[in-house]
Amino acid sequence: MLIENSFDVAADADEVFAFLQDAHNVAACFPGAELVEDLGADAYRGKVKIKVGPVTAAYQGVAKIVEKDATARVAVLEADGKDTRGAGTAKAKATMRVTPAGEGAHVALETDLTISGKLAQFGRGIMSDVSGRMVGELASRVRQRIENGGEPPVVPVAAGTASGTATATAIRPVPTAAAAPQFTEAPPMKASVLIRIVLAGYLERWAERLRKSTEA
Amino acid sequence: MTETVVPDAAMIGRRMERREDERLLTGHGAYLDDLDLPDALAAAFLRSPHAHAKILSFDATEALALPGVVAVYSGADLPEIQKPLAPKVQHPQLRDYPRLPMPPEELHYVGEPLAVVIAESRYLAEDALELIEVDYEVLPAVSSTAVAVQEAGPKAHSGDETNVAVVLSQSAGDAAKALAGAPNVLSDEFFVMRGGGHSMEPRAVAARFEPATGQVTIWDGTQAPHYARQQLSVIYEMAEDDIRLIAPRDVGGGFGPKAQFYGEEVVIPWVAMKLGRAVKWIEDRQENFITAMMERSQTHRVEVGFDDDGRLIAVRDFVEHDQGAYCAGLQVPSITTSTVPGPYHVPNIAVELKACYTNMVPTSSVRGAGRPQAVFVMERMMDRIAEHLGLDPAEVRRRNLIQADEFPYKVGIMFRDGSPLTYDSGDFPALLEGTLERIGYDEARELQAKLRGEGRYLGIGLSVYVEGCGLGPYEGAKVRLTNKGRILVTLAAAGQGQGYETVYAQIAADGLGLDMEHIEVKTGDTSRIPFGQGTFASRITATCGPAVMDAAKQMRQRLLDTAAILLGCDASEVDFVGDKACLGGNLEKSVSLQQLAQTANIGKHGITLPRGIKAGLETSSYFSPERAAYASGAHAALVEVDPETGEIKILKYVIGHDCGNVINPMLVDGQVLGGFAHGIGNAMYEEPVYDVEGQPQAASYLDYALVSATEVPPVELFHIQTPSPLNPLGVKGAGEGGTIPAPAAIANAVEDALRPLKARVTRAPVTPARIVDAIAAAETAAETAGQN
Amino acid sequence: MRDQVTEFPARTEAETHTVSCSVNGAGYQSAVDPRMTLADFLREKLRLTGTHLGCEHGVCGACTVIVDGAATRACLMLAVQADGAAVETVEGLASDGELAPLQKAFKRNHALQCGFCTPGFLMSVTAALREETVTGEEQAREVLSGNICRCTGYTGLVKSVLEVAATRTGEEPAK
Amino acid sequence: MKPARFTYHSPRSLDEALADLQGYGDDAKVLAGGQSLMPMLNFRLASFEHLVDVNRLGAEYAEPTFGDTRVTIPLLVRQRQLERSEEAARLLPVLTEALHQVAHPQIRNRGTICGSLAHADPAAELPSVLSVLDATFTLVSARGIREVSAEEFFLFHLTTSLEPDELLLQVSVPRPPANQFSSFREFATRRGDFALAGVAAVCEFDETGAVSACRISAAGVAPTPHRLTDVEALVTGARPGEDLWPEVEAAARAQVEPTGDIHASAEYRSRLTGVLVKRALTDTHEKLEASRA
Repeated sequence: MLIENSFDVAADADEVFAFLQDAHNVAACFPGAELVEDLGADAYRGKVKIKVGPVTAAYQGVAKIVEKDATARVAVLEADGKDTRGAGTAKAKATMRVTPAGEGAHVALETDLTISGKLAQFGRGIMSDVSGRMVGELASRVRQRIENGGEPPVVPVAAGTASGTATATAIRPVPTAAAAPQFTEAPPMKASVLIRIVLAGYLERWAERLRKSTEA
Repeated sequence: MTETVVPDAAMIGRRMERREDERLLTGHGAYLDDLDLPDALAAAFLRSPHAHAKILSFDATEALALPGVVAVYSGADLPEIQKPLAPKVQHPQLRDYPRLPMPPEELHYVGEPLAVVIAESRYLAEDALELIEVDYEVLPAVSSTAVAVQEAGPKAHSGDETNVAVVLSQSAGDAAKALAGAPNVLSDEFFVMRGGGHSMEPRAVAARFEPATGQVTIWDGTQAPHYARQQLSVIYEMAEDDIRLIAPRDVGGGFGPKAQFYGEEVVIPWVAMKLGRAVKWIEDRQENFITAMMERSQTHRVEVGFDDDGRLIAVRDFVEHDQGAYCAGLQVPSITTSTVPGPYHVPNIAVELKACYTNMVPTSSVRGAGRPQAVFVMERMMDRIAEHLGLDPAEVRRRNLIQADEFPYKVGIMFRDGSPLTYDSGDFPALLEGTLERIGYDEARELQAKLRGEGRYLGIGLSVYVEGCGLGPYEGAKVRLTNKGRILVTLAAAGQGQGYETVYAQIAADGLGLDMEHIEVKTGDTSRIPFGQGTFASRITATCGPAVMDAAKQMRQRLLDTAAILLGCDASEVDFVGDKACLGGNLEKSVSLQQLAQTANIGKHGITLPRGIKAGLETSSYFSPERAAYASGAHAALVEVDPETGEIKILKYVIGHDCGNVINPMLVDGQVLGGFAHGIGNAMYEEPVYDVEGQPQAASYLDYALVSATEVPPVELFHIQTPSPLNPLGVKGAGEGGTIPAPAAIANAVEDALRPLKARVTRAPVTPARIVDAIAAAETAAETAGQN
Repeated sequence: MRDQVTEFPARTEAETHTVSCSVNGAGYQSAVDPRMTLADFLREKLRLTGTHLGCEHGVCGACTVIVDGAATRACLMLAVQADGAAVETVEGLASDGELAPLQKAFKRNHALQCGFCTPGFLMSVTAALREETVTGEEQAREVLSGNICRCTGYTGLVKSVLEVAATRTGEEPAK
Repeated sequence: MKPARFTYHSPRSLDEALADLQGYGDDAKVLAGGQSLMPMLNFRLASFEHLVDVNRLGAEYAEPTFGDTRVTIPLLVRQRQLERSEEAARLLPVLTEALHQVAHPQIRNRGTICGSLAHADPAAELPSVLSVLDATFTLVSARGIREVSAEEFFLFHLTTSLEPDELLLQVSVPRPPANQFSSFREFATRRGDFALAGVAAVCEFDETGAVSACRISAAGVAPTPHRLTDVEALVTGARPGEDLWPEVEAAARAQVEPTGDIHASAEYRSRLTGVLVKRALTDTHEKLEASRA
């Protein structure tokens, strides 16, 4: 499965290429990836966890930069891992090509991904979406990190992670509770009380009020 | 339903309810996993996740440490049984690669077993599978015949120079010359997809070793128990009598894949012997999807030459056949090559088939076995000839059909049984005309024309076929009077739902002149009858039937002779009334079956037998047909296609079927209708897709569509009976005829419907998405043509 | 009974739960591994082997049983979830050796061949005919569509559903 | 095909359930109807340290309520139960229509509405239907409660905005106005299969028979239920009819980017979406006409 992705970064092409040469940087940007050991000679032992809803696969293996051309700004990375529960393997060959583009740089990423075993057999076409999304996330984090400098935001390992959106909607404390909930302790309020309220239509009315107030 | 022409038949030809049903309806069937083996350990196989890989290292330390795990064996741990599982049907030029039960070094398809875990339960065995560490070197995989035939492409077996296992050729006349001189020549390329057997009960094996007797008892959900035992006796280097192989009384469907012999069948009994414990392996559906043998995948490049009246002059067909990772047998490609000419006069024919190794699960017979592909190709071309000449497709067929007075008809090529392809009997025109009449062909054509005006797309598809069946070498039966005075008919053949307990009791009843209630039928146990072949190729009725009839007739004579001596009369004066042999129909002067058993079988300790009585009321018979018989049939489908969604609605379907004489019409109808549903699956739904890496992509019923009651249309079924002259019952096979022509009939109907849109159907199954894509392609082609 | 959750222990090795349920009217109690499916429970613990496993992912329907009146895939339910439930299986359909009308119809119409899928069909149709009246062939096929049969081509099954449904017309649907 | 080991929890109250979820976090999975989860467990595509079976939370979570302004479906309402509810058929006919097409009765008997939504298979019927019904998803955890819309709830294949400690407590939809008509159209390989594409449409019509408001969502053509906003804009203010369809189909095709897979090409799925939009809109319009006749 070939996944093509390209993006622009507001930084010098050589700087971007240098960034991508550092496996630590790439691992930090790759969703669900973790570098375990530097094996030397551009080889690393690492882990990648893929999670799509209830389906998870955790791959362990070795990634190696097999080709590096600083002049042409092309690098090829090969990674080979197997699922820790014996359910299959994953293999990726990623070719990165950085070219100057105006003020900044254009990164073309071509990933040839091969998944074997159960995940490949039950994908119902999902795996290509999942892989596309993972590479897409990698791209956006690379850009973010180069442009902003420093550490990338802490993101959970899941592909299709929920957190970004979830944090956008505020968790309301239990409506009847006057005080702010104490999350460190046991639940601040019996949820059953809350639910009885919900079922009694309280929340419905409450939500309606909210809606009206936002419309107003 | 026409009555049988077998003379003096009381039971043969009668619609009898089945004896098997009561237990199956009440949940008391005895399928392998239902058998009481209270101490049995469970087995689970570790299978290759790669289509082609070398095993670099294997470590089961963690798995072995898991509580409840009894043993883990890799292929390398069991070197004594790593012997080739021989191809069922061979060829002198076959470049064979040994198919080992659990290859210790190189694996050649996803799902190939490489280790087995034995544990206290299947749950624990599967836990242990996750703990086995294997390192693989992944090798390039051959994922289609298209890849296989590329000279520079990957090779299914490392180090090989070609993927072609063997080239099979058949010819009569001079097709090349005839094509060159033909006034009309059409050609096309057709692809038929793989498809599986999908018996509702997957495969299963259990075994227990009896140290006291040195015998191993094996329960195996196989279609061919004697064949399996023969293989095991060679691999284990054990006498065949020390291996008792039992196909359980109830096996949940076969359809071909269970007639093959697999590594699991070698490993499980061996491990049971090693451990001194009963061991049971029940294949789950996940395994079944990737390891049970499949069939069908072929690419045909066909050319037909014909005169201006649509009469065939020559057919030339180049076939690429997907053999899978190993050659489990050449029966399927071989049958394909001889099925191409079908029911038609083909003066010149040449078929060349390349059987190719690929890194997918090996192929072998699945209901239809090489025939649906050949019929698909020939019947698609019949329609193309009609289209080319502006003739009616039914008329083109009429002009080419072999006539009823031409039998026996020598086609000029060979059949897979080793004899010249010679149709024994049939009436193809009657089948075609009967089918046309019942589908209301002329009215359907009128309706089609009318609805086209309204933007609706009706199509009619026809398909006529001939099916070689009832193959040799032989099948046998034993008939015995038991000590309790009942007749026991023992067959080597094992059933998977065909109703053997009923059908063979019917035949035996006629042979014996006894009521069925005195007769019992036992099947599929190598300890009960020494020789047998197995249930495949729609062969049992035509081989086992005559054997049962003969053994039953012999037994009748033995019983009457014995009774005559006891009654002091001539055997010709004795006949049965109920379970008594009576002199002149007089119950006062009779001996019961039980008394006959008492006299001739049980005897009196040390006392001389009454004068003239022969000991041991047991007979046996083996029937060997001189060559295959040929069943035939015609299908007609009326469909409506929605060009927007590609949906195919089958509005009417007619099947004309000829399997010679019919033993039990209800069961024959069941065989045909069941086969038809399978055919609809092949025509429209079933696709075990593999990706370019050789990974199966449709390995569950969420992605692999088996037809349910809503997909199978009502069918009008009629029979004609042209008895086979090749066996005394005049019977032929009925198990596959429903399947064989269905993909062709549906594809013909769909293309017929879409003719105004010029969309082509070149592939089975034809799916909604492919229909819409084909319509779009035709539109694009028309636009391009318009621009030029 | 569920343990009081005061802390959150790691998974235990041999955790078992007690299941008490009625199967075909008889009471059973058994300790089970929570991951055991209802189908395996019926087959292995109770030795009611009429419930068959054909796919273990809910499509083929061979394992269909009736749980508290509703046709259910026994492969997609845990045995622990059947605690307190009334389960009906194929073994309970015939009474005193007399086949139920649906079973008789299956036999009469050759609605089974290998018989492996048959228990599932019987249970699905039994539940459906209690719930609704089936009048036409199309509806009969709908009722059958949640089960797969590879042998018969469904003709005998459709006929059986229609025949039995016809005798039920006007009858009060069972609770 | 046997599930891996897990610790089983069968909380008898919502508090217990939420405490379990909070305690076990990512290691726990909620088991409701189980008709999607159990196959994954059997295949060992998924495995969890802890399963929190919510089926015994209590009868109050097992009945839908048809309130004056909203219809509320708590987490234990089975699909079959709602499919057979006359009240639901009257108020939310599109839901009933779609439920008929979810797998088979044996699955719907056990499968829950909320479970199917939380599973978030984009090819499933319910996510797109609840999208067009303007549903509100109530997510509850020991930390509190929050409400999100369908757009906020469905994030990706099998992925929702539910945090590991959260439970989809209920889904509720506004009671539809009298001038609302709806339709669900899908096309699947076989009856009961996942759709190659599906379309749910809800339209409100004005006096003249023109669409005054509408929501249209496609299933099976994107990683989440996919709102066809361009089509909605096109249809709003128009009277559904022959002249509108070419534009509608084109807009629908343009707004989806499905993935091709072994069942159908991407191109086919796009075309099919267009066709189904047309058919669903025709159907809503016919329902309007029927109501006026």
